[in-house]
Amino acid sequence: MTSSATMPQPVSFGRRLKRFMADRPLIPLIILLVILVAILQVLRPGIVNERWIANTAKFAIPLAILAGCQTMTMLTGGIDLSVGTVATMSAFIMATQIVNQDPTVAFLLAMLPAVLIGLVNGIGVGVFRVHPLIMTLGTSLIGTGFLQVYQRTVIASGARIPDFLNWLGTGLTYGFPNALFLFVPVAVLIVFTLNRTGFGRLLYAVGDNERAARLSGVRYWQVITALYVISSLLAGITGLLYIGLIKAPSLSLAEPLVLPSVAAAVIGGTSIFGGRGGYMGTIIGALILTVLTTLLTILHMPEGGRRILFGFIVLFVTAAYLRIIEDR
Amino acid sequence: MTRFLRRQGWVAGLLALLIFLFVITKLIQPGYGSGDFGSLARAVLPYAFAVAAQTVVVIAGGIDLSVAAMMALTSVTAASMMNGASEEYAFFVVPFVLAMGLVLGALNGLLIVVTRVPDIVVTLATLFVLQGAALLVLDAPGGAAAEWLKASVVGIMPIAGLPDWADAWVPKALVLLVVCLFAIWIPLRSSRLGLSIYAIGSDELAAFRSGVPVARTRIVAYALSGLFAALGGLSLTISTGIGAPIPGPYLLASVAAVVLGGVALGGGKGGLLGPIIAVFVLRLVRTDLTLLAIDPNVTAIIEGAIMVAVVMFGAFITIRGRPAGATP
Amino acid sequence: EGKYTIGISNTVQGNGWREEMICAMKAQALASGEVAKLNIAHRNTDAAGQLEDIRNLISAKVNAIVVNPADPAGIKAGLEEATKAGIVVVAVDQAVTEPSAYIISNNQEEYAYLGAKWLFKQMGGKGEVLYMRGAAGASADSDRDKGFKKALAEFPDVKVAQEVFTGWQQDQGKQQILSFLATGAPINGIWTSGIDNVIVDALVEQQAPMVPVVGADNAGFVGQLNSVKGLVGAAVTNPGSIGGAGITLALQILDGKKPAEQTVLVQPQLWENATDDGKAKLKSAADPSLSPEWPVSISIPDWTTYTKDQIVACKGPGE
Amino acid sequence: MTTNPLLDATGVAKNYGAVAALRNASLSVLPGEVHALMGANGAGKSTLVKILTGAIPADAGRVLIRGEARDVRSPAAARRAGLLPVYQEPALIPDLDVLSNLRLTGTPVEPFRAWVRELGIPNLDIRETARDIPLAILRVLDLARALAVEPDVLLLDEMTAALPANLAEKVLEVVRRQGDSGRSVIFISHRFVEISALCDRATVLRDGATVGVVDIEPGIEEKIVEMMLGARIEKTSVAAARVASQGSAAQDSHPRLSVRNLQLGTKLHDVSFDLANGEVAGVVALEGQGQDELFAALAGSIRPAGGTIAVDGAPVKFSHPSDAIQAGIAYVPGDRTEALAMQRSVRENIALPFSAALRKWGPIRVQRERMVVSSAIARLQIDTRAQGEVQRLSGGNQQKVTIARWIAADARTILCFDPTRGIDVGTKQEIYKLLRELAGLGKSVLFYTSELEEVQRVCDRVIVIFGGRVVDTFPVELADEPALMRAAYGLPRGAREDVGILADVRPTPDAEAAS
Ligand SMILES: Nc1ncnc2c1ncn2[C@@H]1O[C@H](COP(=O)(O)OP(=O)(O)OP(=O)(O)O)[C@@H](O)[C@H]1O
Ligand SMILES: Nc1ncnc2c1ncn2[C@@H]1O[C@H](COP(=O)(O)OP(=O)(O)OP(=O)(O)O)[C@@H](O)[C@H]1O
Ligand SMILES: O[C@@H]1[C@@H](O)[C@H](O)OC[C@H]1O
Ligand SMILES: [Mg+2]
Ligand SMILES: [Mg+2]
Repeated sequence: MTSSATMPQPVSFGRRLKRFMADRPLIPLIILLVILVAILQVLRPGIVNERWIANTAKFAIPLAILAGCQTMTMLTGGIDLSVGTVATMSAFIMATQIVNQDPTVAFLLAMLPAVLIGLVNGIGVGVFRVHPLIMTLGTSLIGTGFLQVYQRTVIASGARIPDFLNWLGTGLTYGFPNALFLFVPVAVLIVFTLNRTGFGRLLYAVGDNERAARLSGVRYWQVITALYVISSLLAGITGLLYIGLIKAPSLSLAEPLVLPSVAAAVIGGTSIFGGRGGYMGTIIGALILTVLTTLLTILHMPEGGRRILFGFIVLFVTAAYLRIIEDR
Repeated sequence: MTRFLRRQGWVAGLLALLIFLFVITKLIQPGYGSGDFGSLARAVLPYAFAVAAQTVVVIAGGIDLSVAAMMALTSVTAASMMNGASEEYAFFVVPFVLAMGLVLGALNGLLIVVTRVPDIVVTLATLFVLQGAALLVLDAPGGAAAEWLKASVVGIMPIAGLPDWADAWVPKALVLLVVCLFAIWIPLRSSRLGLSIYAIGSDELAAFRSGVPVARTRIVAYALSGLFAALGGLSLTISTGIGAPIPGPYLLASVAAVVLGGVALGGGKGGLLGPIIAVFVLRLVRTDLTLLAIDPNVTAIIEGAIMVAVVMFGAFITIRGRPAGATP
Repeated sequence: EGKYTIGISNTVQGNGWREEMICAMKAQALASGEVAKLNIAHRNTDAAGQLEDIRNLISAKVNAIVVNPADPAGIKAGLEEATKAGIVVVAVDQAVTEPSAYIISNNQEEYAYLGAKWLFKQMGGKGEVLYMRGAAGASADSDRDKGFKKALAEFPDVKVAQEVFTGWQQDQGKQQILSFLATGAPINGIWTSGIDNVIVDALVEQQAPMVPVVGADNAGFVGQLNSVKGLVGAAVTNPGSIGGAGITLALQILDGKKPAEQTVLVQPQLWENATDDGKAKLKSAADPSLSPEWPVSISIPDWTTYTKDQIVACKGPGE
Repeated sequence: MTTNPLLDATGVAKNYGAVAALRNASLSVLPGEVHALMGANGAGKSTLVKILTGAIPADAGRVLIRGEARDVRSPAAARRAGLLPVYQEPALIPDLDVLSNLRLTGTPVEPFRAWVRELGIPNLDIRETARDIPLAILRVLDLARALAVEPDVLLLDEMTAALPANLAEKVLEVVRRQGDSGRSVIFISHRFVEISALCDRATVLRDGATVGVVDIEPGIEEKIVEMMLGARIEKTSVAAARVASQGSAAQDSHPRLSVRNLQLGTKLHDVSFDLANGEVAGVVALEGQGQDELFAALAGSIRPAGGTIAVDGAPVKFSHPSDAIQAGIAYVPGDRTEALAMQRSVRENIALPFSAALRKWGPIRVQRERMVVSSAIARLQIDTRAQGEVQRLSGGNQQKVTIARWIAADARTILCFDPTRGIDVGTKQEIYKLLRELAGLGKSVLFYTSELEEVQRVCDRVIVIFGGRVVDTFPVELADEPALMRAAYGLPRGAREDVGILADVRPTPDAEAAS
């Protein structure tokens, strides 16, 4: 054993930098994003133009909304792996029901499974205390099964993408993607909810310290149930946006976005342990991932290499955050 | 006897369920015989190894999201090494691939211990890395397997002294499974190392105070998981004769069977037998639905529903069984 | 009433071509009057999953199995077991390595060669081509790769800008083309393995330069070739109704009429919109009443006997 | 002394953030000695045991084993050095059976069985899972497991606290014999009976420092109590504490809180008392006498098995803390980490109860919240330089936040569970003053404290709990520390003259051993 005296020591530059970063977690993220864009521009001069930016935004938006679901659930120490299935279901149901139904009815039918899955997730996690990972994997398995069965029944009736979703998914207004008309309000709403509403407070509180929240009179199951329903609704809406972008309804439409949505939230500084993080970071996380994908395509990086890099980035960023946050 | 029932009640119940399912199967398809049982055993093989891989880490209080990716990587590695190679070369390939699983698994554990990033994030990251590596090894399904390896899961195991009619019910695949799993598991379970794995999952602090090297044990648990996953990957290559770089449904299936098999996700409880029986149950459900000519997609719903219902039921019992006055 | 039970195994779900294939199988089984029951395993899975499905079909004691293989070699063991159990095995659409199995398929190598050669000519024999393949590892895909490479060898100045696997999924193909267009890399032509209408959609939506596109005879794409301004392209026939032909072949074998060859190949045709002759063929082939992802060739002469209503209704015996 | 100490620790220090668990502890144990380690709750006894056995690292200090400097970094290393602890908390792995627990630690089975029999459990089933074994038996098994490897130094942390009389008796016998056979035992207990029956010497800790080593001999108990309490024993003044409480004497017809025959498993038996409006009632008890459960039940955290609680004369039933909050009862736990969302701001933590109800989930009225929160902060003089995250606040300021929350929420009844644990003298004074002020405003406070001197400073009345029962109720005038101490140990009031503290409430099991 060594004896040590605690002496006030001059704070090193490294430590000051670290503390600075810890206090403003968005700054390192923005720097990373700018670096990636700069590399892109160097590799292919002229690529970073108005059209590229609009395109990047278009692809980042669905990812960012799903990552919003992850951000909110992760704040409570959970995770929602059913968002991909929910988004796919809403998209698929919308595209097939619109053929014979009134748009409002089709929309309501499309959001129905979202509400149901969210409710089941919320009750499972909030009341029965099932691990969120298991719960949401389970419901997504069930949802996929239903979708596949449903698909068999609508084979003959065909599918159509409503014009409005078309407009929303791919249209541009003054060079800006129309998807922003959906995204900006959603983002503002999420940020406002997290920072300025009682519900947002409770998400953080429950994730930071469930006991403390309980002692303050918070009923855990209420918060969690509402959370998973909201997460599912957001996922459903993302599905509608995404089908407007991709225009090819299928049974696995949004599935490829699920793990990246978790990664975007993690990279954006939301802790998987709960209680820490925010949506602004997540949005930048989603942009970073989208730009990174483009970069890897341009580099002719084979799919295998991309995934390897992707994995390492997620691990590295999480570990780095842990270090920054731990010893301040 | 009562203690046996209390402790093994879940497993006994599962076994009863399995027997019940066999009876149902025989009723649906009176011609269901030993050959069909052999098919079942072959179908079970990769799932069983995946579940074993998951079980070990869950008992140790963790989770491994990378099992399916690990299986894909080991499968393509084995298949591409054996492609065009001699039959004898496979004698080298098998231990090589198993060692690879062991080392990569240990690396998972090491990353968890060293970075202190939660296991779920670390294994999510390695999921991407291993998937990427698999795609680098083979960008499309392909490769080959040695004939003697393929033969090792086909047909029955002649056992001296056993009458032919009984021997017909001993498929090689089952023997392989029992030998590989239980030859590792049974001695391990009662060894100091095995007990340590249970101990860190049951109560990490008490384990540490009992002198268990917690970090080392965690690494070993993940290494074992890697080894089982490699066996799973090999079994895929052996049964299909090729390697496929895109992971199959084994992650979800492994978590489902672990839960269904009575292994508590919190760690410390359960064994390997329950999850293995659970795998048989889930595979046999699929068989039965095929025999009934029911849409196989319904199986996905049923598997998901079984998983969610079982977890909720387990949670329900725990909540009910909590002694009065205990704080939740 | 029919006397046979036929098992079906397919591993790509949600793709219009495969849906038509399944409907053709059902319609043909019904029209033949010889089938009592179909036992269909139709889901997204890989060779290992298909093996399990095939073995379950064996346990179900079907008389024949019609399979669209996920991988030619990966399901060999299962097909061999089926033959040993006295079950007739017919592979449709793609080849398998199991020698006891019968195969009825489009000539996939020729399919790709025809289209690619036409495309490269359209590109003036030079430039960058975007090569959008099917499902990695499927034999239709590797056979088509042979045809594509054969054509490529004939045009040394044509380069592959990027090679991607769509997995024969519309949404994947769409995501891939969109993210490719987003990089701003220039291309001169696109060859796609039957995921075609979404590619044209993407070019239109992104206001990207229209380059020649070669796809299959899917209803949507055929319609686009007739209507999209500035689109030059060709549809190479690849009937999903080959599924119905598979049923017919299986029934013939069950009835004791074995074909002379183990493998029956259907020869593809090319319909392009660069010449008047081609345009006329496209016009007459177009069928806007079909789902855009369904191939317009909904029947194969000599092999299928159902009506259009029957295949569109998609009902099998007993349904 | 001619013999060299078997174990010799000096200058041991350990900080948990701002809390100094140990400042300067020393301990020297001779071969063949049963050595008591004594000190009030929180003095640092358990921390010292954990450091000596490698369960936690020390910040400073030197440990010699048989005269050699040893760096014991893990429990496994301690084992190798011949040191074996039985910690205050059971250390058997709950999901393993006894036999597996033995294998895990490499404990020989036969000696273990022999010790178990010796310790008064004739028919143990070693295939039983630890989780299913009652706590008392588990403690004994823990001890038997330690004994079975014949350690040089056995460290027993409150080994007998959870044992019924018959088992405790056996344990004492066995421990005594350890000493006789030349091994050493470090024995922690709050029971003087046991200490005097068993131990040769005692080291006394106070506030993390060793304040003395004494030989155990008749009459030494008073001296040990004195050492444990330190200078504080002189300081208490009944009159001083009452000054602030003048205004609170008026009693209404209904008490604020009325508890009758509260029952909770083995933890609470027939607990009854009243809490008046404007009253600060103290609760005094040794660790683990049921006070935790009492507070939890009143706070709605756990449901009592029997009895009634009435607020302002109306009976209430709580199924969740929010019910208690609804009834105006707020709970301030002793452990700040239990009450605070550490990564959130001071403001959010104080305002947390505002958002709890479903109808309060909407937009927050920021201006109003800021006002309410600021006034609570000002009231408690919280140092807000680091208010962005509560975890950056000093311990004292964190504790103030937990109280400020309920001032802001205007709770009428506050349950304070040891609120001054681990905070400095100045802040403590502020908290005392605050509690008195609250009482002055007509609020009622139930105040559990582990520091007896606080009683005189804060309370109007003291309720003493022992073994889950209210054993005495003191007016504050009579509640000097020695009196409270005795009452807390379950001794009848005024028994001081008889046999000193040794007058146990239970029949003494070790009369012969002591003689
Ligand atoms: N992990 C910890 N984090 C913060 N503070 C701690 C921790 N462990 C102990 N302490 C504090 O250190 C001090 C000494 O605690 P310790 O458990 O050693 O006391 P003790 O003498 O054993 O008391 P008791 O008689 O109640 O068992 C207490 O103030 C306690 O609150
Ligand atoms: N990481 C930090 N960043 C900013 N301010 C801090 C930080 N840590 C402490 N402070 C401020 O410095 C003050 C002194 O902190 P310190 O922990 O030394 O208090 P203390 O003297 O131990 O008080 P107490 O007795 O209440 O625990 C705190 O009140 C806090 O506001
Ligand atoms: O053209 C493709 C067909 O041949 C394949 O097998 O399935 C999907 C189709 O798009
Ligand atoms: Mg301090
Ligand atoms: Mg202690």
